[in-house]
Amino acid sequence: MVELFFQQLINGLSLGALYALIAVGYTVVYGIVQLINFAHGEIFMIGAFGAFVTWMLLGRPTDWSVATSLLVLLPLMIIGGMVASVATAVATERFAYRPLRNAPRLAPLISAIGVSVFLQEFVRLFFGTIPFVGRIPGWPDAKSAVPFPSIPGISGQTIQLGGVLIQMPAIFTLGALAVSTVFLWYFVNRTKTGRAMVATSQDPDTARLMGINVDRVIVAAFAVGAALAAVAGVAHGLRYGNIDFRMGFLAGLKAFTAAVLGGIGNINGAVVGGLVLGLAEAMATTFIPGQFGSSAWKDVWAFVLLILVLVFRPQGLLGAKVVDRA
Amino acid sequence: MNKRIYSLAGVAVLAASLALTGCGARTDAGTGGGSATKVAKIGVIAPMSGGLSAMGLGMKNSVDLAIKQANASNAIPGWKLELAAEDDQATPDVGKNAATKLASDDQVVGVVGTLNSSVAQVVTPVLAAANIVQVSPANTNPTLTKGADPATPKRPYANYFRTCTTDAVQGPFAAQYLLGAGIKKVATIHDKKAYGQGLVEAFTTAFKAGGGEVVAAETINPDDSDFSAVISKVKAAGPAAVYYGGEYPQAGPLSKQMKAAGLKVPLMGGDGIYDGKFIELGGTDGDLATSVGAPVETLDSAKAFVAAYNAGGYAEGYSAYGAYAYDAANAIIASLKTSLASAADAKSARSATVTDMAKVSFEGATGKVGFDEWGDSVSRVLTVYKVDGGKWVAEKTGELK
Amino acid sequence: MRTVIPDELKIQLRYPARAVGLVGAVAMIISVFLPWSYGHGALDDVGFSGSPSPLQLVFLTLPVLVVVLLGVPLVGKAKLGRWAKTVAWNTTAKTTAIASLGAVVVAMAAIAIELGGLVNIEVGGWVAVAGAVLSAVATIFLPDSPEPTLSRVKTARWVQILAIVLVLAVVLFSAAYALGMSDAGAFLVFAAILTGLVLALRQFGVFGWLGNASANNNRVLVVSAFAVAFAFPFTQNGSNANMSIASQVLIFAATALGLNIVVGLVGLLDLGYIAFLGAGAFTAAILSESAFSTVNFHPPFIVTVLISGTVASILGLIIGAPTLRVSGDYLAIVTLAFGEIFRITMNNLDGTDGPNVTNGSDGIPGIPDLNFFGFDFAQPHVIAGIEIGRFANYYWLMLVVIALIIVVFTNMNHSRIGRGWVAIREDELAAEAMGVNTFTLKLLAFAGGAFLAGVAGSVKAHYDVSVTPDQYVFLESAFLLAAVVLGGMGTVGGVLIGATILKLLPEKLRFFSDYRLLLFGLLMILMMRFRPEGIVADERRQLEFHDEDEELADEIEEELIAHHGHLNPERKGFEL
Amino acid sequence: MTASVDARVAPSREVLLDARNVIMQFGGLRAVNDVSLQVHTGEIVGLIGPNGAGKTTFFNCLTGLYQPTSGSVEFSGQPLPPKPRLAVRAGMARTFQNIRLFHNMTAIENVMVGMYSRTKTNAIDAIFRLPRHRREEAASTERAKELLDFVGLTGSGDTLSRNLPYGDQRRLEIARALATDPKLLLLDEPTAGMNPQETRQAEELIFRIRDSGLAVLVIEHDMRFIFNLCDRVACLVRGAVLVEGPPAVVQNDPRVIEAYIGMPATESTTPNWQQPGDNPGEGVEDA
Repeated sequence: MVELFFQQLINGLSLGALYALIAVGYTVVYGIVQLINFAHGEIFMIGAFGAFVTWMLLGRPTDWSVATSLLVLLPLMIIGGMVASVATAVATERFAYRPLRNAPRLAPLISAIGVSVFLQEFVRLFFGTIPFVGRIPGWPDAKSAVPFPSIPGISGQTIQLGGVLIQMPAIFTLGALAVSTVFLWYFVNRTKTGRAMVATSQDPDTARLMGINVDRVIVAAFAVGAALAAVAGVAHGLRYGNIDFRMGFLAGLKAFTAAVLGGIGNINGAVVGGLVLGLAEAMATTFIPGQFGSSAWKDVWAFVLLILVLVFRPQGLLGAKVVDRA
Repeated sequence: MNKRIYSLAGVAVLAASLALTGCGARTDAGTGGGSATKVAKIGVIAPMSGGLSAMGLGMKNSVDLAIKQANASNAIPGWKLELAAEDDQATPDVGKNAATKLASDDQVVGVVGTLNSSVAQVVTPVLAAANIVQVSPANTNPTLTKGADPATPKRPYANYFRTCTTDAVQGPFAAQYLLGAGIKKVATIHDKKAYGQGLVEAFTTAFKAGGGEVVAAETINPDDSDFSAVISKVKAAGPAAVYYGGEYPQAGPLSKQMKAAGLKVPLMGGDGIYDGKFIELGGTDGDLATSVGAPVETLDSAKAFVAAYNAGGYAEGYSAYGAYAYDAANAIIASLKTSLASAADAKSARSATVTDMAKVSFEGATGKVGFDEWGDSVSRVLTVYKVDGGKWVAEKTGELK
Repeated sequence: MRTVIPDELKIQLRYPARAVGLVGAVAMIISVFLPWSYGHGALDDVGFSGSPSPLQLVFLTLPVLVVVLLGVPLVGKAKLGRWAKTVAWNTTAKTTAIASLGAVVVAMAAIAIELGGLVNIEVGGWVAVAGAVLSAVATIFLPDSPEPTLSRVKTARWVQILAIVLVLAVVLFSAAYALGMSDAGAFLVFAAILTGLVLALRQFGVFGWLGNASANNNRVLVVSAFAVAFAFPFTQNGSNANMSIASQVLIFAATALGLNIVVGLVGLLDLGYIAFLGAGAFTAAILSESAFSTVNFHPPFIVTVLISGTVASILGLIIGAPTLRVSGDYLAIVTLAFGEIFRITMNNLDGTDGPNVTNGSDGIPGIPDLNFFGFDFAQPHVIAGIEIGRFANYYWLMLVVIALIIVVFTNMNHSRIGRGWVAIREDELAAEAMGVNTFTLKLLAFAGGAFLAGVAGSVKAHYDVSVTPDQYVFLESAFLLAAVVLGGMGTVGGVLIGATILKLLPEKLRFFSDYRLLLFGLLMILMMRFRPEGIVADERRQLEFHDEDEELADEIEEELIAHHGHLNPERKGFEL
Repeated sequence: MTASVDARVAPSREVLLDARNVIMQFGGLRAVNDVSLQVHTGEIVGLIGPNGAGKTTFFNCLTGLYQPTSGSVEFSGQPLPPKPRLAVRAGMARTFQNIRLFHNMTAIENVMVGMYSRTKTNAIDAIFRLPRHRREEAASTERAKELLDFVGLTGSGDTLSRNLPYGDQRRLEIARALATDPKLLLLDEPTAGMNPQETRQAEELIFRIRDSGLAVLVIEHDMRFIFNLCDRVACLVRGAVLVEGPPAVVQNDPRVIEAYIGMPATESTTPNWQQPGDNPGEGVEDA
């Protein structure tokens, strides 16, 4: 039982790290424009596909040494994923959200649903296709799951700690979260853009008066969120071995739950919320007795947690300020 | 003056249009107007768009092949068969519209489909009301033929038949194989869908009856990608194999994650995982699957089907259910041979086609084709396949007793 | 429609432009009597000369309209009298000409695609193209007409009523005609022609006038609209194929109308609304006499309907009570999560992962048809020599349900409660400070909307024969929302139109079904960007979405006064 | 400093609003510091003070929008209910500093929303158009027209409120507040942005409201307006009552003059008399 507990602890933390990486995107964007970027899950999905495309363009290396894989291949794939997801996120902001900035709050939310469906379908229909020309020979289509490349040194590698088995992709995810958090801290507190983001989130009008280019700050927020989502996309691919066009929907929903759990608008909150949510899911399937402990219920427990938090602690675990959206 | 110009112009136009009357008048250009051969249509209801379109299109093409072959050999003298394919998008609502459309077409005498049991549940009543025979190549839900209560079976729709075997055959065959291989402790996992759940239930009953022990019974969510929680629980129970009820999109990753989490035992499943994509998505050497019929290489009729299909120039592969669809279409054609022979028009032959189905019996692409009193396939020959060197290899063929 | 051509040039060229435009229109008229295609497989067979296909005859209305619009002013302003200024002759001619060009282009594209290449277009097709281009280009050079004042023309009551009935009759026949089409290209061409006609008539000022006429004869409009909808099955000649689609449209529309209360009136975004339809459907299925039902209580359908609605509204309360207190943004996501909880729970209550209530993913099949006091919905009935099949029976039942929902919607909207809802949408804090019980009202909207969806679901269960959890996925909620958004939030007519478009188009354009969702996503983005108030705009909503537009505000106010007279509560809503 | 109960008020008038030692604390910020104030029936009371003195916050404490950190508010001898709409039911109505009409509703609809808490039509009545609905709807329409006439908006009933001139919007807000059938009307800067003529009309309107038997509590910046209008004036500075008394007394109090002339510079540096939640993204800097 103790072993099982620690095993689920590791499972939960690494799953939570994945949620946390995505949740940061929700929280940063919400903090600045008070928009629930419903399509953020899809940005995560596109990050994964971007990394996959990078691997394809590198000539589908499968036999690189561990060192080259970790030091060259993996960073390149992450960068490729970031390029794809940041480009998509920025384009989305430009064409779907920015024109609606002064519209009623319903408008960008509905638009976001449209973006979400559109991106999913776009990947499903056109991945590996050149429009009006046809399929690229040898590329898989994305209508069903696409196998994600194995990275020597990570995929399939495990570490045995007593009775607990830790998979390398889990360590990669947790490590990526740690690095990203440090990077974020530095970005927000030590760079001009980061500080402009904080200023804008607190008072956009004053920030504008102080000469901050609010449009640019908003773009930066979308870009930062997308970059982390791309990291999450790679982590997802390594962890589960395949990616598909629908992977963003549930992950996005969970990540949003994580963001709310930690206190939306609060970056640390997103990280903590993600980890807590991952743990809660893993523990629920192990320690809730009887039929309701089946893993078929784990999503339900996650969402019930969301509702409970909203009722009893709407400001989240770390207590971000909740905006009165009356 | 003006009026004159107008009338002149009018005459000119009239003359011009008469001169161009090379196309004949609307009235006498009928629909081919063939008096010698009458037309009967065989419908197909399957997903031809969306995620499952590969299977649906394979079904459609295979039926098309059967119809072409029948027309070429003049299987039913005086009649020409045509294909009427409708997309169901794998959703009941759309499937129901498709069925309604086919049922209102008087020339439709039979329908091959559907792929999904859930779609069949709304399609069959519509077709039953119109007395149109329906042969499914893929529905495995036992209730479609034996009704709600397995203890007291009652056939709900007399027009419903299927060429695939139900879960009740595949599960026990897998159980016998595992017991025979000396595996006494298994864990079961299914995806909660009709197919997977039925398979696991049938397997569990047979496995326990054979003296085996099911050490863990778990379920997963069909749209999940993270199976770590389930795997941890299963691993703790220490099974010698995992029996999975479901399809390859989940089975492949599940197998991969199992091995990564240190649960290095074979994963076995039904025909839902017998697909190359399973291996691509993570199925590893040693994993097992059962599939209906003998391996294609050993069966002449199967080889003939594959050769004809490949020669047919279809853009899509025949996929998992192509051969069953081909057999289903041929079963309908076999029944039509007697029912259409005496019929004045297609519609009046519908009920006879349903009753004549019971007498159909031939060697099809998947083995012996015939139906029992419930409309289920009589074929009970199955093959166990094993992943070996990244490919499915036939392991054992046998008949379920 | 403003063009960049300078006004002086337009005035100079007005005579030649008119003449060329007329020539082009006449060419289009002639083209109809010439074959458009070489083969016979295109559209509804446009390969004949001298005998136009039905579609070509419908097309004929556009060029004829152009001829009339360009020709009538020629008889002189004096003879026209006040009509010279009442309608926008030139601008309408331009719109119509451009619309004909659009229709011709769609038709030619369809012919080319269906027969394989532009070579299949015969002389008539080219004549039509040439004529359409000619008249479209020429009419652009016509001077703009002033805004039509037709909407202010006073007419006798019987003329108004006659016009309403006529319009509805046209709607009925177009619907029947469009549904009867088997060729996707023909359907598209028909849709293009219809859109063109509608645009032209709007430009002409007919819609303004009709709007007033229908506002003055609200009851006539409503009664005749229902009469037309009721008559629809008689146009189908016993065919089930279209009735099946039509009843699905109605079920979808009924649910969307329920959602419209929540989204359109109160402004709460509910992304899990399909769960309430599902709750109703599952309740009705479990209480039905299906062999797969898991309980032993099978009340008559009337009772089932009420139970289904109640179960759905209780779910609405359960989800609403905790979440309606928090801000609106969260509500969207929480309802989405709730929709997922519902689906997963229905999947799990299968006896393995929970008590057996729903049979899990198998759902509950074999639900018997309804039977009202011996009226068996499964059996076709012959009325007035026309066979009325199973689907028509359900269609009529759904019509009654929709009528009920519309009554609820409209009467609630025009009451103290409706005003409270709109006030909440406008400024929740101010509403609360004015004594409006915002929480209770929001909850009422939530539970009420859920109740209506539950009722629709209970009929859907019997209509569908089988209820499974995978029918109630998020995408369906998104579709419902899209119907509301597309049609026009807060309106009845708009939502009906939106629901019809969203259900009908995919059925008629099946060859396009793989791109359905892609287009759907794109449509949502573009709608929000360019016409967030929807096809039929609710006056208030339009203002909210165009907050800075003062001109529009004045216009709408005028309309409000014109439509509703002034605030006479008796005239709004329906009597029961 | 605690303000004393004004002894000059005739004892025959009963106390309508009785706020005692109200404190409103936001984090480390005390926006309202131990304020006591009474309003009697038929009285017009003015509340003045420099920007950020806590006037509106105090208002919000009175109308149930905020829960005071400590202190008590009684209305008609009953403790004030903690929710705005319950305060309205009890007989307290307000307007807003920055007009908060329902902009896309017509003037008469705005007024009818104000009647919400005084009407009883429920969903069933409305759906089935039962007699109660018809009766109330007719009565409400009638009453709303009267109120529009009363505030001088005769004939503007069908105008969208966003299309009304600024001064009319203020008046409509008052009509909407009157529609709640209050005993006490709280006006938050009713003449802000008005020209002198409109201000005079507003003054006259407030007198008429008082004459119809209501008590009025006004926040205002316009000194002349307030000293003309009010029976009693309280001056709030930095969250506390500085002076309270008849206009003539307050007007000449050197402390008030000092507060207005000497303070603005220091006051403007503490503009945070708002709900802390107004800063949506505050959490971001936490990282």
